[in-house]
Amino acid sequence: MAELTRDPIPVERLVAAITRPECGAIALFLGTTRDHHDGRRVTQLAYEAYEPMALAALDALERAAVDRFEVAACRIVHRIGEVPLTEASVAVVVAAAHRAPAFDACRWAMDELKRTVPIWKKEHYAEGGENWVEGTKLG
Amino acid sequence: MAELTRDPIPVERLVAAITRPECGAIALFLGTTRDHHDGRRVTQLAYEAYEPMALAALDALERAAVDRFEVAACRIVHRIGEVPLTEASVAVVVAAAHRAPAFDACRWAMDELKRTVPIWKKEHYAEGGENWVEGTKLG
Amino acid sequence: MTITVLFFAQAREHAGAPRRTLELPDGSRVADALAALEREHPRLAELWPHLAVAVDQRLAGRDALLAHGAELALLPPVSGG
Amino acid sequence: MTITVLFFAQAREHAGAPRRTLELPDGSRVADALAALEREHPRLAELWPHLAVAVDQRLAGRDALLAHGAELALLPPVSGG
Repeated sequence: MAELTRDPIPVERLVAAITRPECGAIALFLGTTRDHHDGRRVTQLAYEAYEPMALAALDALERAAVDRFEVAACRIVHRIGEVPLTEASVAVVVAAAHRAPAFDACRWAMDELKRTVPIWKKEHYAEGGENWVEGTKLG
Repeated sequence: MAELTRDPIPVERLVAAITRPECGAIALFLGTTRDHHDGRRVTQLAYEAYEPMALAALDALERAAVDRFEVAACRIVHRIGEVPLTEASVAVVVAAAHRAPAFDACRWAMDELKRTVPIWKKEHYAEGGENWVEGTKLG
Repeated sequence: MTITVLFFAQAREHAGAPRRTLELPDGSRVADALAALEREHPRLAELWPHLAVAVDQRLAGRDALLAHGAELALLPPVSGG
Repeated sequence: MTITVLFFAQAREHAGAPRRTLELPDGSRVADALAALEREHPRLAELWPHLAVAVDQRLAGRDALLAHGAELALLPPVSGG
């Protein structure tokens, strides 16, 4: 089951929860708030979600990763609200017997997440002002 | 700087140490002890290293990852000694501005590690017995 | 009939609120709802070309029929991750 | 001259120890050291086809010259990760 949270994403707990004896490989991706974008200095990101639909889409992604790749499990956590610099807005973690499908599934789930889940990101700039990040039309 | 350790690998600390404001992506791979291999039940792995040469090789891999890919940093920790089921024997973590090179570098470093670093892995089996895992000739 | 409209991101800012109710004639479709919203919030129109909509949490086309009590969500291009 | 030999993995098991010293004539090469080791530990010979060796922590060929005090490491195929 995927998760939306307003708190920092607990990486150690996520990794512990997906670890299982039949798996030899865990791939984890974290998207973190970066201090620049398109030449502008970013001070923080703020995320907004259509929560029930986003959760259903993330759950569907977790299941699709297991269906498409030779992996045992996929878990996704997305943070909403304000995410300060260096903190993670999203974590995708995959457990598999072998590392190639673990990497493939983790990467695929992140790519899909960015274009299929109703979540929006706003940048706040050091020089003032804010902007919704250009996104991808759903559907 | 890479690390060899006889203790459990501290994932949260590794991720925290590589996180930096100019990066938006962190890719982490963990290799964990799996309960089966080639149809045999495995109870534990034991790793042995030519420690100074292994450390130098891992340091070189960290630098090569940064030279070859658009990534800011790569850190590798390998555990030696006994590694029980589900615990990590190796961690490779990469920080980058963007996720594609983070994944590429992490995967490349793991592939290289397996064939260029003087570390050896022995499997212990549930039915008794033990075996050095078939490896790759150096050089 | 009455539906609930949810606004997200730029749509929320243009509408000035995250949600509202909207009265529509029976048999209205998504396009009718958007037209009604545009009359009250003209700036929403700039979003239409790239807007997706969901009805009761499923993506729907502009010609989808709306039922009394439906939840219509206005979804600008997404940028999670 | 005297060198130190380090044995790893299967080489360690076949030699019965992780390290030893070895006396060799001056001007000996890696191949001479391996031949001397094989005389004392015949099972090591099965490793030669896939063995790499390092001299003073650098990979070296069978014809590399050894110096007094050198550290020769016998490295079976590696399997880290």
